[in-house]
Amino acid sequence: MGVMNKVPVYVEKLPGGAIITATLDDVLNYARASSMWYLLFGLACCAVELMATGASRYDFDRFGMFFRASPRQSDLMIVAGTLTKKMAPRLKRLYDQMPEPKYVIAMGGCLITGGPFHYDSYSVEKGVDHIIPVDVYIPGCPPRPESLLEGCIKLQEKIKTQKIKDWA
Amino acid sequence: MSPEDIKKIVTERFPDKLKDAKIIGFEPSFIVEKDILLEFCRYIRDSKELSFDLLSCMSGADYPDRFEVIYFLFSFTHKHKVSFKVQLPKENPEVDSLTPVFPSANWYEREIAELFGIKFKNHPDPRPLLLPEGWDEGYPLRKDWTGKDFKRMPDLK
Amino acid sequence: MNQEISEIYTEEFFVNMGPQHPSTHGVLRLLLKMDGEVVLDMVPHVGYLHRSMEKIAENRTYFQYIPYTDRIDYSCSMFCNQGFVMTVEKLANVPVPERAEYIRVIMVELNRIASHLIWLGTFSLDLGAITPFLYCFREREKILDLFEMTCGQRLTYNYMRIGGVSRDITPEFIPMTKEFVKYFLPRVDEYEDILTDNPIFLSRTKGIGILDQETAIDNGVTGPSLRGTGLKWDLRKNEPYSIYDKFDFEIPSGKASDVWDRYTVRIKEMRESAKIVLQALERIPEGPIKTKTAAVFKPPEGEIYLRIEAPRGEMGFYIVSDGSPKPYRVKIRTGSFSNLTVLPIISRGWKIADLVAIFGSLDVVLPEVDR
Amino acid sequence: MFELGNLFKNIYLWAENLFYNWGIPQIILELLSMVIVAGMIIGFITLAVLFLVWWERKVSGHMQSRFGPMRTGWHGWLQTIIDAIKLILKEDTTPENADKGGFFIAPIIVFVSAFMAYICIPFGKGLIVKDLNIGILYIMAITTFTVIGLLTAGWSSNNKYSILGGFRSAAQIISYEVPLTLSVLGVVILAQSLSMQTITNSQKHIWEWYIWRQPVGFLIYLVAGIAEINRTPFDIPEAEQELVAGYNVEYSGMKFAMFFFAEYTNLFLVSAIATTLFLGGWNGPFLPSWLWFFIKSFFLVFVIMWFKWTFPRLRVDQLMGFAWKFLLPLAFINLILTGLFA
Repeated sequence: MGVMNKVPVYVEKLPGGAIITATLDDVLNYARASSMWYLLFGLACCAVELMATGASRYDFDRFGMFFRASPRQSDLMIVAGTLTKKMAPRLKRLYDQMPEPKYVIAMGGCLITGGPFHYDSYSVEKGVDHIIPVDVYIPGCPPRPESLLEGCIKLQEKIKTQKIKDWA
Repeated sequence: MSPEDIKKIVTERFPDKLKDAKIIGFEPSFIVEKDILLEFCRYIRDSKELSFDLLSCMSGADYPDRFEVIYFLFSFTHKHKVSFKVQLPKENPEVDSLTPVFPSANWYEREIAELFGIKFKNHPDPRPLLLPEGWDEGYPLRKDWTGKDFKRMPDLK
Repeated sequence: MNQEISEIYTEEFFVNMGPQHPSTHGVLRLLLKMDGEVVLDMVPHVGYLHRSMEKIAENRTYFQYIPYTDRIDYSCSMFCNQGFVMTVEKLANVPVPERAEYIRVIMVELNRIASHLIWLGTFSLDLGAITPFLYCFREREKILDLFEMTCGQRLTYNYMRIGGVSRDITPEFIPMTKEFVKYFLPRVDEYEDILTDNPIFLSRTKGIGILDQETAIDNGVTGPSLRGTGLKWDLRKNEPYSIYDKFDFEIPSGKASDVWDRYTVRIKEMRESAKIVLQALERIPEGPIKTKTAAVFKPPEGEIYLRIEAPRGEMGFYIVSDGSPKPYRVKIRTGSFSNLTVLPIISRGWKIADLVAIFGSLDVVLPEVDR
Repeated sequence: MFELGNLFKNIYLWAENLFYNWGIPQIILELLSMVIVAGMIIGFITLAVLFLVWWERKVSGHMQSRFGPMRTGWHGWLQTIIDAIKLILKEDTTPENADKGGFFIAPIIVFVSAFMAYICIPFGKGLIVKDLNIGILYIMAITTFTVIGLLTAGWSSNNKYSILGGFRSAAQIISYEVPLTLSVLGVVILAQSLSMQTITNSQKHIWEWYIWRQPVGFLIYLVAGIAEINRTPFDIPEAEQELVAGYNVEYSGMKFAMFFFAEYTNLFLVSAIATTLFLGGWNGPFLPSWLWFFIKSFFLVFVIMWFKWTFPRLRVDQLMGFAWKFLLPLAFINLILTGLFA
């Protein structure tokens, strides 16, 4: 696919090509941002808030987000809860199983620094970014559903800045 | 049956093997010598007037001079309770497994064995329970334990 | 012909269910030995959420540890709060004002309803019915509104204090709670309409996963799963703590000790909890909400073990105090820990779909198991 | 009345005339029209599926006191198109230990078998691609190909969950095929034809609909049809809580989209056949025939969705027991009674 990936770069050099790539950027980014299927990855307390966000009052489905149980079919991994050292290799594996493009939201204090379990804990991984790259951090213990939605909107904004020519 | 009655029955059966302890909320409490632990448990389970059938909880504790394993038992038949502990030396702590007598001791013993390093003899399934696979940093619930990225919370004055 | 048939043989195979699987309610890993669809044997692997709660307790003051108890079981935080502060109060002989006790009972019983609603939702999801899950969460949000009004949090409340509660209920709380109960009881009927009389639901739950009383007691099963076997054992009634002896309520119990009985027991418990909340709202007295405790709180030396009736079985705290501001040792006994040990015994020989139903009916929450 | 059938017929006649005048052989016109019709069918199915997925999400949302997609266009009507674009752009992964050939071909088999059945569906007066005289038999035969695709998918993924899902779906579809066919036979006896167009023509008025003479047959068809397309309460091959995602657990991107697509194509197919056989097909007063057809089919689709969001899921052995112990004898009794009194 090496040649295919270079195509946008060449197209942009044509007269008027920038308009084509920019329009494509917009359409593709809009599609990616509006259809984030998240992997069900509840670990601890935040998982209940994640469930609540998917349920009636907050309703993830409004944003076109619904959960898939299989990592192969999901675009977004909302890691919700405390990551322990025992769980970390499994998290890495699931992340590797997800097809590109993939995004990660770290939900809750435990995934940012270890949160309340930073000190005195022998089994908690102090931050999920030791294991996988993270796009959006949502602080809180646990974050309210509103914060989670805000985090998803932030991620959508981030996705919308992607450029097709950067694929190469 | 009141705590005093239980205490009387048990002390009559096992004279000078039991010492008094004090655990609020689960009276009577004893310190049982570890070599009669299995016999003691079989007795209080099978005896008609005691018939303790529920091992409610088991805990370990690390003291400067000894380890303790604490048992909390309850009887659904007579609605009375008892708690007792065994004291183990710091070096090579070892005690009989209660799993053959009370099946619910299984996981508690696995947990205590893993976190305190107390060995349970004749345990049917002595695998680790909670810690990650390949854990080699010792027994984390011991008071003197310290690990690689283990940080104590600084005291705020 | 016979030759050919004898060449056909089946083979057992192993399936690794979890730690990330939609029906393990978190991070349980079950290693299943299967013959086709039938579960021959299984080994549960836990510890994927082991957060060293007990080690942390040894380096926190009693006040500092209350927020941690929230996270022992996030779906019934109030109970963990209550269990811990009651144990410390008894150890240090701190009296609790009556109003605080009433507030605690109201909060705890509302939390029991919320916790059972999470259970009902996920359980119906396990059986493939998706809509009841959303209905349950709709009602749960209303309870969370009440909590949020009182303590400012939706999930981890950190509400109870040694000697009382952190803040008084607002004036709107009582009418709003009454309104909620009035709204909620017909909703329970609605759940029953959609599940209880549904022939598919019946065929998935009746006679499945029978847990006889002896096995249950041997393995330390408590809570609704034990009551499902027909034993009317509830600490609120049999060993009344707090002020439960002042209320009039029933202990529901089952007969056949199958998945269905564990389901009905919890449905009835929600109604009973609503009843307790109403009674407590009627009788709540005026007065202080907290006994003043020393700024550096030091309970006397001693050991204590106290149990309360949480939605998933008995929750007990064993605290050793050496007279310093920090506990020497804290051991937390939780219902799920023992309830999970019984899963391999009662799910042997059932199909994988039944395993999911049985596991759902035991209502195991993994942070309680791993702590 | 605006009848699409007449329009297409006139276009075809005009083209025939044109080709004749230009002296182009007839065969080219035949080929060309085949390609165009196939394209139209694909286009129609795509539109229908895009609509159905969106509709399913809206229906489920409103049943569960929420909204469903809201952000993409008016009430999220663009949502499925957006999903499709995203799925096309996803990385297409193949597990390392998978059977590469089978893994590649399985979604194609499933998709094509679902699509081919549409040839014999009368969408309106004169709106049928090919009115085979064994139409219903052809549909029954071609839809069964799905099971080969699902089994291939389950096997070639080299995943235990997917193989369990594949076997479940094979067992389920083969079992329910029998009562399904038997329930269809009742209608065939009454209409004395296997052709879909003839069956439709024999139910001109509402009192002639076969649902009144074959109520049991209709119910058997609906239940078995829901089982055929793996929807709740019979969705055990992809039971999320047991098998994660069943046979398609390892599929991503476009291949997964094809399974998804085939599922909804089949959903509409089952409703369309039920409409033709039992609800009078495109017959109806005042409105154009194709509109009547869609109104009836989409109503049935709605009923099937309603089932999905209401019922729990059956267990695999209960499902089999239901097919063999209850539906099959009932279908036989129904068939015998129909034969006696027809």
